[in-house]
Amino acid sequence: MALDKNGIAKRIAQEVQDGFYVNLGIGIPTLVANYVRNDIEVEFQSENGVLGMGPFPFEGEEDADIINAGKQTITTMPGASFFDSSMSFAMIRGKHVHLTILGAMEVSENGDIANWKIPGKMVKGMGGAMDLVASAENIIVAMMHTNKAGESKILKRCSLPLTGVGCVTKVVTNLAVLEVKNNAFHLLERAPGVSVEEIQNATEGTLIVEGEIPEMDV
Amino acid sequence: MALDKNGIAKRIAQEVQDGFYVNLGIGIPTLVANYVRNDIEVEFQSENGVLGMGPFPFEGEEDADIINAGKQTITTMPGASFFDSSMSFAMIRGKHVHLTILGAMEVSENGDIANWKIPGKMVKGMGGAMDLVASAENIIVAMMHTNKAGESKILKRCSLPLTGVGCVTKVVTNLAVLEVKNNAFHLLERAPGVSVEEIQNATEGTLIVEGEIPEMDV
Amino acid sequence: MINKKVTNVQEALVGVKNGMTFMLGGFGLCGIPENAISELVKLDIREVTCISNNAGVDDFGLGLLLQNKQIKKMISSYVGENDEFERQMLSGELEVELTPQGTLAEKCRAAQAGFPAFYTPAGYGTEVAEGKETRDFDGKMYVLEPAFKADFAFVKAWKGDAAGNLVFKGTSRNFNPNMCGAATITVAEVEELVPVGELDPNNVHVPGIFVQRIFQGKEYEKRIEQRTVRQKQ
Amino acid sequence: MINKKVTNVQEALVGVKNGMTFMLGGFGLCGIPENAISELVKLDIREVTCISNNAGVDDFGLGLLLQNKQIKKMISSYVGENDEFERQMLSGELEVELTPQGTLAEKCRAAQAGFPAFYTPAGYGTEVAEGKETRDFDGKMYVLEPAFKADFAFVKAWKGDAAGNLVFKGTSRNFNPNMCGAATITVAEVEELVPVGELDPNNVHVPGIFVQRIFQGKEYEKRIEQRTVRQKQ
Repeated sequence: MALDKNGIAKRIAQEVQDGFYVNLGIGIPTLVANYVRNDIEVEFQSENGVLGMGPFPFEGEEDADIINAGKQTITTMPGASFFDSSMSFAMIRGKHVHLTILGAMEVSENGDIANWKIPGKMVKGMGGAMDLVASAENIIVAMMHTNKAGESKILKRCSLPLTGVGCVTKVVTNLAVLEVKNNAFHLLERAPGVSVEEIQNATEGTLIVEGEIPEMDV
Repeated sequence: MALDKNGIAKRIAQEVQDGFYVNLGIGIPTLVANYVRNDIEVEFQSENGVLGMGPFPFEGEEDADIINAGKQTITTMPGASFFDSSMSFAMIRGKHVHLTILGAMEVSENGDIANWKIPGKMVKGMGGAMDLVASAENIIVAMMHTNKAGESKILKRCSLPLTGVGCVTKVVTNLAVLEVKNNAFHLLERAPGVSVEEIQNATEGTLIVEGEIPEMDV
Repeated sequence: MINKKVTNVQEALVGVKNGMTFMLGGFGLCGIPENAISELVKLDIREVTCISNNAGVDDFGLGLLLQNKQIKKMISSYVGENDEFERQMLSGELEVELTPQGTLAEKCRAAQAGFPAFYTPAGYGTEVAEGKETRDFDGKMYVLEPAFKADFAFVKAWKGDAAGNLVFKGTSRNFNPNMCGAATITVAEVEELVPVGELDPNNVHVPGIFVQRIFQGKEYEKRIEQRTVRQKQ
Repeated sequence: MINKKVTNVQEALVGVKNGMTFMLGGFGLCGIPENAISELVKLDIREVTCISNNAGVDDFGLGLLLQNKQIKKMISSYVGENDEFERQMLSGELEVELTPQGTLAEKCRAAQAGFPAFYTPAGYGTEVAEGKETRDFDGKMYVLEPAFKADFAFVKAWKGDAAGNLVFKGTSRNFNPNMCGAATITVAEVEELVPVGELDPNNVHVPGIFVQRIFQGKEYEKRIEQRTVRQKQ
């Protein structure tokens, strides 16, 4: 059965390692924080200027001055810090953030990502995504494998304006975990009950399937 | 009579205007602070990371953590702030500091200044001087008109390695106040009792003398 | 101490004119200069270029200037929360320059710090880099981005003093410090103007040298865009 | 929270080797990493390149490494207070790269923030710019300066916590914040290691992400270079 958004987030959380500073994008990535093992030390950075984000505040304790990059009210953990935008992107551009998790409209087999614009239809802007994907060495994309019409978003070449080139290292979708290398998607895991054929059919880009493909442990 | 160091500082203090942020170099420039009119608002910046410097501390109140760029113990005025070196030079490079007063070994008629190195003999380093002279729009040099051997330090061309090119706007020496423009030193004022001839004789660079030259009011 | 205090927002905005370029601090609706924005609406200053990470929402923040069609051009990184913005942009009424967020911040900081331009990897290979100089350093490609030039910067701080020193709270800091001193005139509005000497010199976030005018703001709404909470168990 | 605390200076310096490049915070003797310097002398690490605004005095600070001939190359802006330094430099024993102070600070900050190089007006037309790329922006000339690359940065703060957050006092801040995260490993020594949660998140000068190791320093001498006082009247 294909994963829902929380399932995707749960699987991505397994990629978060002890001692990682992590930047979570808007949408599914935000949910990842809920599933990170609590026996490891991790700090969440939000590019609007906070390191050491905690959970959402209790009702009545929201503070308009303390939000994340999704404009959601948040709390901070002990050891947190606030800083300006320039310093925030110094952390990102300077590769001090170890892992970036973000959403995408399309990814391509050479690691390109598109997630900020549909020409003539929709423009939300790139926000901090272009800075993140241009600098991070470990970039995991959280996305649906296909669009609502059933068309693949895992492509040979992105059709939409790019956010970054050759930067995506891993993709976790509702159907599969894919590693991006050598100009191809390498199938690492299947969603529980989803067959390799289903994944192959939903993937327009080159898909490499080697050996037995295990099911995700989610 | 030629001015002493305090006389030079006193004359330069007259150049400090209401609302100016001022950076004072090591040596004579440091003395300028003692002579600024106290009916105007001025703030002193020191490039090691303080804005709003006050006088030296009272004996016994020195703090090793609060010094100026000359490594002297200082105090701060109400409204002062401390910051890092990068921000300090953002103030300088970004032209937020209005007036820079510094010493020199040589200046030339095109506004070049040399003050950091005598090849093979002495190298103190440029410290913040190269940043200051490259960015400030108002640069006043405090110096002796001649060296101990009586040779002019107010030259056609500097002989020592430069600190900055075409940047000096005014020179105040023990003998004269000179404006630097159009590739010449323009004599504005004489030290009390010093004749135009004496100044001319002590000046190797082109000296322009127009009309009656008043004595300094020091 | 050099006194930067002005009486009110009217005095603080003396000199704003049609056609100028403004920088405005804030991320979403967090840390935006509410008083300055209201006054710009009141003064009906038009044909302006606004440098601001976001464009507010339809009925608050810079959205108010958009509704009133005062803005000719927006330079932002994200505009997803504003329908009127998207409408004006897609229809071509509004000129829009979308800039990566880190680049936006650094273009401000470059202007503040006297750097003419800088090389950033952000946007390389995308339409953001089209027509711009690119360059290889150590095998990685970078895009040359020029510093911003603006007439006024409007920022909002938590506390400030008459010397122009500013202190921010939480994530309302964001772009505000980077914009101070990045325009010809920086206008700071503060929730609380404290007596000079009260701010700890060690914890001043923006030294007063970067601020030309400061005033005690009023009636802050500080609207929350996405109120997210958890339940007590 | 990611724990950066190490037990002592010995543990903090694990991995330092002959021939490495070190950054050291401080201006004059103000805010220098006294414990790290003492340990480098003790470990007798040699042939090192030191990036530090000054070189201490003959018998304190980096002067100790100079006396001991452990330094191959100094990158500094001002060395006027150190006779042994001047002697080694003029005799050619010591390689010296003199760099304008603002450029020195920004070369650190560029390394910290992921900028490969930057354009500065400082030094244009002087021997500092010889052999370097220069460029005109808006009629003013600038010199291209590359970011530093260093193996260790040694910084000293007033207070810090196990998360690596740092707070500085007075002008002992100077280059220390710009060097954090500008080397492969940043080692921070603090006068007071406080419990996590005690530092105000609004007033952290260096977020812990830029620091790999932090330890409680000891026996700070904090020597004053130029004791200047005035008399009470």
